[in-house]
Amino acid sequence: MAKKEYSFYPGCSSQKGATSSNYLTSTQSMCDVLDITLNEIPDWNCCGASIGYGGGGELPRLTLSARNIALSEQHNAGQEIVATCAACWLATREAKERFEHNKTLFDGAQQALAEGGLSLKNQTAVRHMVEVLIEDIGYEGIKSGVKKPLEGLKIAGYVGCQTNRPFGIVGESYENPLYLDKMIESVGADSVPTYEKKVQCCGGALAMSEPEKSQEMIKGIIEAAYDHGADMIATPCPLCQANVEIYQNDINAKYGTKFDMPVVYYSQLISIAYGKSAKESALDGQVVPAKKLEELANK
Amino acid sequence: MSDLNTAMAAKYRANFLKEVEAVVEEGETVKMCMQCGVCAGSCPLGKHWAHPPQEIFMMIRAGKRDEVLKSDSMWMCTSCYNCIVRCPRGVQITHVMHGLAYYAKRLGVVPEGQPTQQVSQLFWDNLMKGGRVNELKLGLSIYFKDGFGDGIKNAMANQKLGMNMMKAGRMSPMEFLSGHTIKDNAGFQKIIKKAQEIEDAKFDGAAK
Amino acid sequence: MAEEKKFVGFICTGCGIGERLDAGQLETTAKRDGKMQDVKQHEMLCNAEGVKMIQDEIGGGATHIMIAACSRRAKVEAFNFTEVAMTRANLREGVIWVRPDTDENRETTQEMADDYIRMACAEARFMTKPTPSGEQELNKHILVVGGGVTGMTAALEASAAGYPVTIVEKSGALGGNAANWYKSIPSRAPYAEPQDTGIEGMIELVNNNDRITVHLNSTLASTDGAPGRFKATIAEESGATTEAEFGAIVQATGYKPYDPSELTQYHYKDSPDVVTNWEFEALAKAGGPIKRPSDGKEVKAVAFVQNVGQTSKDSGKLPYHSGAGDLIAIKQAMYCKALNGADCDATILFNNLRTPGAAGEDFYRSAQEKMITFSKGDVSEVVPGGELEVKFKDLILNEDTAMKADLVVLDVGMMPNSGPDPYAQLAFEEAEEGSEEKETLRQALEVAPPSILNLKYRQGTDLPHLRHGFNDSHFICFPYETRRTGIYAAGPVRRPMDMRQAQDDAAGAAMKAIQAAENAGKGMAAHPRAGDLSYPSFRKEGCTQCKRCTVECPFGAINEDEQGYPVYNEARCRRCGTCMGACPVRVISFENYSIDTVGQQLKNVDMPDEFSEKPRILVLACENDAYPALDQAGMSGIEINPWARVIPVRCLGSVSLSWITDSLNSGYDGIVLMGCQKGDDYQCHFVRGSAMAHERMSKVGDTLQSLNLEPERVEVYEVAITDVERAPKLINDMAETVEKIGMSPFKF
Amino acid sequence: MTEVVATNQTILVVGGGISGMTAALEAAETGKQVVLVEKRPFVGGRVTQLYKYFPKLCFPTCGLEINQRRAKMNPNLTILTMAEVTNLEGEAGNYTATVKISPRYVNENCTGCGDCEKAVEAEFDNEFNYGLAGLSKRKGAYLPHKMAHPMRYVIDPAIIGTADADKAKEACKVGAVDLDMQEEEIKFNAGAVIWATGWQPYDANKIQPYGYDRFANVITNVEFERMADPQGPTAGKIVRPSDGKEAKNVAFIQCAGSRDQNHLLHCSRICCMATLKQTHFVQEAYGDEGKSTIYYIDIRAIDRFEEFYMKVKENPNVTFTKSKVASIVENRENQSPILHGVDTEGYNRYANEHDLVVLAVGMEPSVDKGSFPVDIVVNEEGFIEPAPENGGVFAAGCSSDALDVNRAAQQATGAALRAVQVVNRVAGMEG
Repeated sequence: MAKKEYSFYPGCSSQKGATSSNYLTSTQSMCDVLDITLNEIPDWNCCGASIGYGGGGELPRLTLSARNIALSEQHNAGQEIVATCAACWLATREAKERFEHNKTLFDGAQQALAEGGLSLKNQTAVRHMVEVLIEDIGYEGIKSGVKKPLEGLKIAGYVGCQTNRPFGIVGESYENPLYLDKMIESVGADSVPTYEKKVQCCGGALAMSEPEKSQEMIKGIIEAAYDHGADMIATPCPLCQANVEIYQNDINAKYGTKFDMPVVYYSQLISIAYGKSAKESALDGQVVPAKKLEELANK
Repeated sequence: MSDLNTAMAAKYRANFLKEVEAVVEEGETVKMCMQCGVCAGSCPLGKHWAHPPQEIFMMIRAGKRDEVLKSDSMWMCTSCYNCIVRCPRGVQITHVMHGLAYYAKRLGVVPEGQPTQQVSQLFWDNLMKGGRVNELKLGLSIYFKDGFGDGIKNAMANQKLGMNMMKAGRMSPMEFLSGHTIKDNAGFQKIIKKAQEIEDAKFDGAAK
Repeated sequence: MAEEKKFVGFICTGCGIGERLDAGQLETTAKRDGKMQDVKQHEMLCNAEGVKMIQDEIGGGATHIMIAACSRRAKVEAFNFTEVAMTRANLREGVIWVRPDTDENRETTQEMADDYIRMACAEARFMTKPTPSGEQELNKHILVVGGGVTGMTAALEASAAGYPVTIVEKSGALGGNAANWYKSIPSRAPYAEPQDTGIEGMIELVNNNDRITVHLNSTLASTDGAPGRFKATIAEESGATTEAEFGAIVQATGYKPYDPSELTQYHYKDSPDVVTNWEFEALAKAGGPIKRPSDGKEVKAVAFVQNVGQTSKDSGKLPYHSGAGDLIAIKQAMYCKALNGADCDATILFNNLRTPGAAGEDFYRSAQEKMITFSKGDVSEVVPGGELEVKFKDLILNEDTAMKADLVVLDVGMMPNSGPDPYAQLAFEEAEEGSEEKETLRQALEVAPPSILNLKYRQGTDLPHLRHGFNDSHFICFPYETRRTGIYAAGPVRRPMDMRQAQDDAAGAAMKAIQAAENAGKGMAAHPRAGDLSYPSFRKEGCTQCKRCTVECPFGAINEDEQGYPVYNEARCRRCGTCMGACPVRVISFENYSIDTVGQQLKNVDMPDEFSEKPRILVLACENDAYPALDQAGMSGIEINPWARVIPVRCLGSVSLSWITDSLNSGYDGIVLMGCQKGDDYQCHFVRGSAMAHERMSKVGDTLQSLNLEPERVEVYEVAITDVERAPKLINDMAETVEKIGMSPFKF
Repeated sequence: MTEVVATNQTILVVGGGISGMTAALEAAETGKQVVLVEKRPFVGGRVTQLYKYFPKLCFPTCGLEINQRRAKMNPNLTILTMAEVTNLEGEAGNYTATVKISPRYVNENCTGCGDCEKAVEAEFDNEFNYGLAGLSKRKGAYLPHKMAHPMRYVIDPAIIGTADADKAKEACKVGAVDLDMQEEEIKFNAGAVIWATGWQPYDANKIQPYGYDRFANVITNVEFERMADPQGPTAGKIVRPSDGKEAKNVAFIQCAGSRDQNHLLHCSRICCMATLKQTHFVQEAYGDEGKSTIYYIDIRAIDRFEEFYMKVKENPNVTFTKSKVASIVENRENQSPILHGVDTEGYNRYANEHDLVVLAVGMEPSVDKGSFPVDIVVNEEGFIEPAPENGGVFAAGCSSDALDVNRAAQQATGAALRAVQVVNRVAGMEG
């Protein structure tokens, strides 16, 4: 497989010791096998995520992304920006497109960047890691590296919102995307293509400000996975992963449920299937341990 | 900020739609709404909105400025983008909701203690310190947003969660001390300051 | 002395006919009973060889041919011999496909087939090949009544096809309503802005067109004749008259706006600042900015109140909608923005916003782009004053509210400029002298509009109304299926419509007018029996001047002379045969469809005696719906009782009572009549044929009583073309009835 | 080889649906030579697949019978079925059309007797029934429907080369089955062209929130029309495709694909009326137990149709909800669709379970912008504009706009005149 290089935007939550540090670890482990080099954008900053709007307003928020794109264009010239986090991807791509269509905003951002000695060309594609896997590697490509097929595992693919909307993956529908199911099948596991909560919102950033409302939705997401007999949930989004995984105790306490549903990243599935260890695949980063996956990794 | 509110209200008088078009993010798409209601039906938190997006758009047309801006409805937006992709008229609903929320904040008319508004502001302030979010500090600041007493209560209630996260290596006490920041924080601050100035000028200009 | 007749029969043995039936016997029957001079068999009559065989016989002098093969609806192209009189015996769909292929049924199936041979032969013997009457020559001149957009378009379109046109316009100028408009709804992409009406250009084109003659200030004092020879007297206001002949007529007399004065909640009469949408055009056309009538103040806020006096069952309101009202409001709201500045508020208070199609939806979006406000609201009152207040219920916000406006525009509907309904005139004439009904009708006629066409027709002066005064066709598939042949309504007199639709409609009506003129010149019938050369004639010596035929003709084809004898106008006739069915003394007939062509068929059916246990059931089936349904039943292998004998008729309206009494007298055990749906949503292309058959058959009771026969022996049904299972069942039900009540005692 | 006699005074009509038939017949009955080219094996188009028309609730086959009789009797009209115009060259008054005719494998000897159908074994989904095709099969030798014109069987190309094809040939006593028939290409002249290629139902799979591709009990309005037809796949029974149980509580979703920038930008005009009509089917089937709920944005009944709308509104078994349904989920217990949305009149959220959902899918013009044989002005929505630049090509019916049958026939009659104008000019020049 030809070597591929991308300008990598890991985002705040993927940093060491942050809530999705396991995403970063497993991504690196996965890319290692796929011969993908991720060149981190030097000195990248936060994208503002989906909650920053209330503090920053339009231009300051978009300027955050403008700075990242400018830095990428300066240091990783010619490389497409790839993000693993849905919000990072969304914010950056949205900023790029807004600048394309709105000259006032573009000029404003440019003016602001100049203060920090930066300049925006805005000519860099902004992609999600999932797009890289599907479009640049392909399902067959993913499959070809599998050493330990995840046989016997039934995994509900939970796509969530922002990996899926408003941009989504080319050729997939907003309501019933199938790419995650196909990826799950590519690594030898069983998918749940009829999983009806696959694009249900988990509450996103409102998990912090409106926990009751958010947890009610999370409950539905987990319940449906149980209904379909899933062993675990897999997702491409750090916020989805965290929200669906870490509040299970709270939900159990409130609703009397007995949830113990592991929630993992697709990158962890691929990493394990590629023969990487549980640690390399950051399974130690699970709050709800993914025991079946660990067993498989240790085989 | 209430000066701005008075000024804007005076300038646009009854025509709230024009005001929205002028100052709210993606506000120019509001006029295209045809009241089909698909946004309201698509919202995962829809039942918690006193006025769902479709109704807000009608209220904007009907000039119900105060009712809209002082409502906590748009703060219910989870940014799931369901409404945007389903809207048959290209109304940028998610962004308009963010825009209205931000505008209400700017005007200083957000209902007191609106939790999402608070979190939103804390998040922004947090990231503004060092260019990246410090999750631990953010989390703590959210626990303590309603005062010290509530903060302790929240922290205790979430102790187990925090412990779990630390055990999993996904929350680090180190963050409290050092934490992730960007190197060129000075340059970053200058950039955002400038962007903020331009943003402010937009509102000032619109109010004139 | 007519030319010598030669009768030749052809029997096809293909498609299983040969296997299921004894073709030799059929041949014998055709010769012996059917009196065919020659009969030929062929194993596939519809193929090139079979057709050639028939052609050779025709070449050899055959004048009347009987083809016994498949249904008359099948292989029409192959068996298309216009130079002879032709009948078809339906042995395939009508016999072998509806009977089980078993030994015990062989005899009755053969009997059925033999009967159909006898029937077709009898029909042929009493038929002559239709020839054009030569009543009228080709007259390509088209008369267009009305010089508005529709009339001018019809004239221009017809003239572009090479046809001379005369426009008769009542007012002193061409242009109609639209001449008073500022602009019109866009008719071309991107459907974003009001466009020039183009009226002036059209007027110029009309005036400069050598083929178009215009009579202004003129009306039709009288219109006589028929397609191909309409004679019109054009009367000018001055008193001068012109006589001219025309091939066909387009009536494009347009509409008038509804008057909202009686709807007091809008205070239309109380405030000069409450105007109708049509009046608003004049305010805009006066040149911007738009000023309000009361004080000349430039308007800054305009409310458009939609659907005023429309879609309501309340008396005094219109039960329909004008369709274009919301597009007009959008157009006019755009005037406000364009003439009075973007700051001029324009609010459209609608209920269901009717902006259909690509053009409509584009125009709606364009209005939104221009910040025109749309509120789904139900207006309860317009309060007049220096600043008007429009009170309404906001249906989205679910609250009673109000808005201020400088000017309120009421969307009022279109009412057709049609003439009086001819059937109201006829009903008045028919009503009993001194009756309450007569008085009501008299009062209605008094307030009826003046005649437009002044047709010298026995059946009234104008085009019949469909609903609410509109001169529309009743048929969805056939929008120009007029009830006055050669006269086509176009534009808003036909149905409420906007300008683009009216122009399309004008072209369609012009097409039909041209076609009517061309075919009248050839003596051919118009739709739905297009191309039919037969026409009705009557024996004067037998006529009792009862006027049934002239009254009942659905197409106004028959006038009366001074003595009350019918005067046929063939080119107006649609060849339905309703007059034939109406005639109590059986003097009316067509060359190829007459009392005899059917009467002899039913007489030539072999009638087994009372004790044979072989009843006979006569089925008279409408050829457009019931007969195809029976054909399809055959294709589906649905069984039909072996005692049934089916005769297709042009329309149940053409069924003569004599056929029924003759049948009963000659021993038929049951009679089933199948016609189209009647009533408001009638499906009969000859308007009341089915309804009349029901009425006439209600009188059969007397005959039955006098014969001492049970009333259930005669049934009349409405049958649709989709009744593939029901139609056979109705026949089979009659067979059961007969079994129950026993055989007719009138067998000889 | 198919022979077509045509000159510059001939009118070519492309598409044999109600609009093309109307235009062709009106021109032919005015004495013009007309060649009609139809892609399917029969004429009549989509109206042959409709059960009833609004607002009269009469049967489309009734008018079809008349039009077919007109066609059979008129010597001026030549009909080519299974034929497509692949190229058109020239200008008004002088076009050369290239037409590709696909093999039917049945020649004009066919008597419609059906022996071939009986002999053949292979079965296929019956495309005549749209997405309900699987509920009713047709044979490899088939008559598309009982009133098909021409009344000639068709042999499915899929059985060519199989034993079934030979069986069909053997069964035919009149030598109508010709397995060696080849695709042919013919060229002929025409003075004017009427483009009447009609419309297709918008692909409901693309309206993802409604799950047409995922839920058995979500069907389209054209499918519902087939379902109501006694000749259709369920013999006229209104049932749920998932389990064949009675569908008494039916939801109709308006603007399914129409008035939507993600799908069709335009209003398809007919769908409101079609739904109002279809509520009658529910009522006819189940009386007062039959409930219809119409989810709409605006009801566009328009002009005289308003009366029809008013009448339906008075029916207590029909509910109108002003709402674009947000999404459908399936009740996993019973496969019933559950509709989620908000009634915008006063804002009431609902989650309504129905037995069956009918998507009132819109009309997509079947005008292929990309491969149109001559220069033509097509608007954003894909309809042919009434533009002088189109020369001697005139759109009829739904090629020109989303139209109901009545307006399509009306518009097609006008289009016929415009074509007549061109050929009359040619005639004037030549004679």
